[in-house]
Amino acid sequence: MSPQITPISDTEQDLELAERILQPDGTRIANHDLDRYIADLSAEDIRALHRDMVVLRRIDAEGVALQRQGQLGLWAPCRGQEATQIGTARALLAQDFVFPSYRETGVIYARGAAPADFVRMWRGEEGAGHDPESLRVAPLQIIIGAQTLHAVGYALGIRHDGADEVAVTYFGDGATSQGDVNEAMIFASSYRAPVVFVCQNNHWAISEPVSVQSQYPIAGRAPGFGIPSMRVDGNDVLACVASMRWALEHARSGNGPAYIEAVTYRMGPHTTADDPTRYRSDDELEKWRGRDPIARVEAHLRALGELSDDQLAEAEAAADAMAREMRAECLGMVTRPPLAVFDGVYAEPHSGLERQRSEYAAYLASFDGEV
Amino acid sequence: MSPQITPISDTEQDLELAERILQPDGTRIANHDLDRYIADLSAEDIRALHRDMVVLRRIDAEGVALQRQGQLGLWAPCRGQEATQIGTARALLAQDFVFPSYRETGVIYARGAAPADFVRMWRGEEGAGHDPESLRVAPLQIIIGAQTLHAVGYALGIRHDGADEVAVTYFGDGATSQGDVNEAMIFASSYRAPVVFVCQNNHWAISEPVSVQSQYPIAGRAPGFGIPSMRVDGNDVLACVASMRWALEHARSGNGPAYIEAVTYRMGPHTTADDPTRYRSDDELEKWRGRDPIARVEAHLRALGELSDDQLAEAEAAADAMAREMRAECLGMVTRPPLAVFDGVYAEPHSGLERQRSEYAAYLASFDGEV
Amino acid sequence: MAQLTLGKALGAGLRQAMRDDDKVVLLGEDIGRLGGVFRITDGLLDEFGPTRVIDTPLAESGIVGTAVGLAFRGYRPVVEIQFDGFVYPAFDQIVAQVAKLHYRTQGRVRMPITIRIPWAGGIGAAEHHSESPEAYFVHTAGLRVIAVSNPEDAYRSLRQAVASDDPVIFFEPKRLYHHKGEVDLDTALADSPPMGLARVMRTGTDATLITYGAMVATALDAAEAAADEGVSLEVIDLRSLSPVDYDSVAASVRKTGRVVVAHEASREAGVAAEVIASVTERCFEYLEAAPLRVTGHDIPYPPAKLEKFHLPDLDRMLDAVDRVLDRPNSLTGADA
Amino acid sequence: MAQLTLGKALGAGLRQAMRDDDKVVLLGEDIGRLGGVFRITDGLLDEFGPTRVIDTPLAESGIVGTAVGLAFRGYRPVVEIQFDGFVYPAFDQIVAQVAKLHYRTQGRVRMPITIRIPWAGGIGAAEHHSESPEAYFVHTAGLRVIAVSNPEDAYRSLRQAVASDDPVIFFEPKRLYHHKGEVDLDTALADSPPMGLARVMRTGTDATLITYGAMVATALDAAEAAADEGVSLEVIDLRSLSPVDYDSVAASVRKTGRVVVAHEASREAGVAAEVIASVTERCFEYLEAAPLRVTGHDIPYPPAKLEKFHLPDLDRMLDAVDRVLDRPNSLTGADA
Ligand SMILES: Cc1ncc(C[n+]2csc(CCOP(=O)(O)OP(=O)(O)O)c2C)c(N)n1
Ligand SMILES: Cc1ncc(C[n+]2csc(CCOP(=O)(O)OP(=O)(O)O)c2C)c(N)n1
Ligand SMILES: [Mg+2]
Ligand SMILES: [Mg+2]
Repeated sequence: MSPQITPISDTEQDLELAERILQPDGTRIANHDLDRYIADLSAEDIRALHRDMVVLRRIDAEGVALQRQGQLGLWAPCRGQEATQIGTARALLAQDFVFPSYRETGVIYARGAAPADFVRMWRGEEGAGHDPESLRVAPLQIIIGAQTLHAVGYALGIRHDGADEVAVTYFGDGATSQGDVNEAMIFASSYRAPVVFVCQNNHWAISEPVSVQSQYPIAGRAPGFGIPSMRVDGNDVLACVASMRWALEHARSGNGPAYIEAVTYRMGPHTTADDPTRYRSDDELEKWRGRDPIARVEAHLRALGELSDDQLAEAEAAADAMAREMRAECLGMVTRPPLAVFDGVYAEPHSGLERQRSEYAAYLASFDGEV
Repeated sequence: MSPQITPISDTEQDLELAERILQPDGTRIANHDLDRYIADLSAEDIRALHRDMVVLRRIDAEGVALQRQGQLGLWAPCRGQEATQIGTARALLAQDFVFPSYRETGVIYARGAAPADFVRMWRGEEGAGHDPESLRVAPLQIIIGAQTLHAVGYALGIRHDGADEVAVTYFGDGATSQGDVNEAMIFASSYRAPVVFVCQNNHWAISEPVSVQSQYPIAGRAPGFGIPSMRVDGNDVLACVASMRWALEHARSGNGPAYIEAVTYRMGPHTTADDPTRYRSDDELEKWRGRDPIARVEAHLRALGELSDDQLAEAEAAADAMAREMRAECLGMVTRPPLAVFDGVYAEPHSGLERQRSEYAAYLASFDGEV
Repeated sequence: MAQLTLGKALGAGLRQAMRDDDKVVLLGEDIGRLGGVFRITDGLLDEFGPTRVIDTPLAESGIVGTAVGLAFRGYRPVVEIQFDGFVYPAFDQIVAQVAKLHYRTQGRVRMPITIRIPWAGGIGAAEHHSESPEAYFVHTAGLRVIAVSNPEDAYRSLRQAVASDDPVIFFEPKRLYHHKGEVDLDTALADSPPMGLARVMRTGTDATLITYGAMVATALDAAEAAADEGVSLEVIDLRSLSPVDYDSVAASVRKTGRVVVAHEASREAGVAAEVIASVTERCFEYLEAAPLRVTGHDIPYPPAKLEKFHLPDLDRMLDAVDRVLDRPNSLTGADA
Repeated sequence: MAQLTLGKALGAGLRQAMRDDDKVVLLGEDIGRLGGVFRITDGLLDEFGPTRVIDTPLAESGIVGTAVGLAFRGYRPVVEIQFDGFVYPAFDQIVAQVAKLHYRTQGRVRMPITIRIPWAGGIGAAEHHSESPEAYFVHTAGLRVIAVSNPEDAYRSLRQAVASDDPVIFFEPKRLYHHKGEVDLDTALADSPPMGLARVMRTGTDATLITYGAMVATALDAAEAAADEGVSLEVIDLRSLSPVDYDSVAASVRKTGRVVVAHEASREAGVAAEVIASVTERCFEYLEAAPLRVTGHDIPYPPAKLEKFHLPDLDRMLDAVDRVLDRPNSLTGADA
């Protein structure tokens, strides 16, 4: 008979069950499993992580603002998830390849996205905001969970190529209910594919609390599939770096997949189209405000005397500069001409579509005299 | 970090990890968890189980024979899985409802299928071989795993109705890889639905050994979803009865789903269209012949002095009678008339299909003069 | 009579259906507390409680598959798929189970499942939020397919869909959710015209413009514009895509002799192809010109900034009308 | 030239494709040791090993989804779906990912995936083993769809499909797997006619009979029978369903003025509707009668004992030919 399984009863317990290195007030505690993974991190490294998070929060705020001003069709804020995204993504090596969902602004930022990359898709200009090959990040994925299988297939290719790479996939707590995400674990396990699953449990799937998907720790599912997993405090950037390094090391050394559940919180609405006041309480939000991931690492650095006012100001300035560029790029975007709708459907000519294209060209041309 | 997970290394270990009450030689051993679930079973009850298995094996052999003789289009033999099917199905109450896959001949037999019910579908006469409502068994399901979700939905209905019933679903080891089967666990857990999952791990999915699907015990997956599970020796009919009673009790008492992995073996081909010599060894087959589920309970009863030659002969006679009836029903089946292809597509009239039906009727009528 | 938006009319239809029959249960993502991302189920959780308005885990195959199980138990599930582009994970359950179980069991097991799909484009949405997958379901035997274009139809035909013993795929044009119209809330279902009849929205004599969903409004605008040029268009709202009410359609075509079929969905093997093939079969001798299609291109739905070059609009409809009437048009390269 | 069955020709095509390009990998259920339930991949595991001939876990979405990932990495995956009826669990990955990723990335990410589907009925199989889902894929922009009818085409077009940088849904009529024919194994792909052209299988003057897959043989038999009655049929094998080679089709229709389109798939919004709508658009003034369809009924595929009343056969084709030629037929209620 399987051992007793106990559901998660409340948020406090929820977080107790997660690995941690920094307490919410910024004090560092010993973590037997994780410490060795960040033994090499200097204060400067931690400051860089902090700076990334500050910049990311600003990018996110700018995305929201641009949407409110009608410049973007939609934006999916990642406020509150900065430690998870920056921590895990900064642990990657350049050659690793990422399959994200739609909320991973911090991940594409860490992979080197240009300011325009953040807005191109949300503005409705193109299907993908960034160049997948140069960032080594697949396009943002909207179909919940679909990308997890892509990561596994990519990882299978890595294994066949004998390459020193890892495929990484990000997905939400809601996504864990999709068949695809479960099949991804099964295929990854069966193939011992070098892939790391990163579940961002931000407690909500639009209006559904995570308890609709699972009343048990999500990380607890992976071991049943033969995949070692870790449940980590997703608002602790050091724990995120460390656990991701553990997972990457595991996958890179030929041991097959690893799984991380980062326990964090979506501070904003699901997207700019959402009104979270309809379904969640101020209390809950307030509680999580007290666990802010940026404040935590800031307090840590401050306590170490490793974050001066000047350094903080520099980070803010970098954030402002990024936001300015993002805005300028966004406002300067030129929509492609009408016939561009036909571009890129096929790699090779398709007679049916060619005909439609020329008919539509003739149709457009018929207005030329008129206007 | 999750605890170490160890893969199953070989068949011996595979079986060691399963709950057992009868040893392969028929001796009964104490089982702390299970004994109480069969404390009430008399020798007569066990003899009835044995008889069921004997009859089932004969039904199965007759199915194969009828197919070989061109009377059936296909047959999916369950030889070797008699203890699993009879043991679990005999533990059900009349009001429970079963969602089987295609190999559950023993389950529909135990639910009271008439001789014709076994062949009607495989002969290609109708889409379903039996009446779902009177047997309280859904039609055999060919789409791998699809029925598991139906069971969960049904169980949700049971819960809403406040009924004292359990929904039960059967599926194979291969099926555990399907998204649907995993979603079924998730929905069942989320709704605390009174449903029992019975995975018949018969070691093969057509030509793929179970290790392609999982190198770890399949029952080990359920707890991650919050579902207690048991891995049972599927060739031990007493253990099957007992574990199923445990699972049903769990579900019936409002504790939500339970999961059983019955470790058994498909002694025959996947279907009559399959040639297993292409992919599996005589050695393996031989090993499993030594674990025959009928021989095991027979040895047990014999040792107790509870199975006389007469009783055995009576069981064989019942089996022969069943096979004769099955054959007679099969050979006597009358195919429905051509226009029956249009029957039952919709519950209410559909103008498009009505038109096609009358056009086809006119077409058929146009031959009337000719022949 | 009440003035309701299409969205509110749908909500009212669901409420009435749930009051009429306590076997009606709703399943979907975010349909409870939130009332659905389009607020169609707003207030229903409060009225009917969480056993009848069920927030599901995030898995469409799971939603439809459990609906099948509920139908086995005598329930009448109404599923909300959050957006058109998210129905595909449920495709197997819809095509292989929902559509076939009644046939598989020779009518012993009924599948009175309604699958509501907020549908189609024109709202500047992100990828996968503007799909027009109706042809997939029209091609699937065993399903009925409804597409609504106005609040009145929405209210009535949703109730009819829920009451139907057959599975119904129910398409709701999301760009019209906020459009208002008169809704008769009082007529009993039994006294309403049956689900599945097309409707002549405007009579005309020169050509028949056939469409459904949000394109009906565009077609009516086109007819208005055409009238200014002295062209009289008859506009038909199909309302039911399976079955199609070919009696009404054919009657119109016999009168006008010219046909244009419009939809947002892409063209190859789309619903317009079906309508044209069937109309040609039935009315060939009445046709004075080749029936034409005005559809989305055979491309994936484009990014929002380009969608207006994909969606049929008034001008594209009028150009097709000009072509079917042999007036100067884009292909003759004429008038400009 | 070699005499090969259609099944063997497909196997030879895969072997050649794998030799030509070591990025070609095969994925599917039972394709390794067993060589697939139809033995199409027989021997390939031995020649290419388990990293290129991959037995997958039993999950079609997983198979296609991992193929997408392999394509991201520069591989050229060839997926075997075990039977037509098992492609639906992969529908989302095919429609929302395989078909759209190239467009989504403006051509930066290629999806050179071939999805092989043993296809259609007539073999007395159990439910879900005789489906004709081609219209779903034809309607899906971003995919190419091929349907083969003979060993020669099978060998050549499978290699072309694998070599194509676009995703191809590749339909193999399973009832012809054991049919033999001449196969040219030597002509280089570069020297072969491009994938996507239709083929006139028999020339004729009275009517054009258009079909594909296993129905091609039936159509040729029908043409033979018609010839005995003095009716001259032109038979066209479409071979490619997306795109359809309308130049060839239209040329024939302009000559005969009469069209019958046949397929096993059900009728509503099927491929025949598409062909008829397009042909009517292009050749209206040449048409002397309404183009007709001979198809499976709009029913789920029936139980094996009844399938002969569902599948178009020679007689049903001839009846449609009689109708299109205005000869006595089942609807006129004539000759008998
Ligand atoms: C297949 C599919 N179904 C539904 C949706 C609609 N949808 C978009 S995001 C979302 C919630 C996702 O929650 P989660 O996985 O926790 O990710 P989060 O948004 O919290 O980052 C839903 C239901 C979708 N995009 N795809
Ligand atoms: C969705 C789907 N994919 C593939 C198949 C083909 N198929 C039929 S049985 C089978 C193997 C099933 O193995 P398992 O689940 O272990 O059940 P068993 O046959 O051993 O009882 C496969 C691949 C199918 N029926 N449905
Ligand atoms: Mg979430
Ligand atoms: Mg098995």
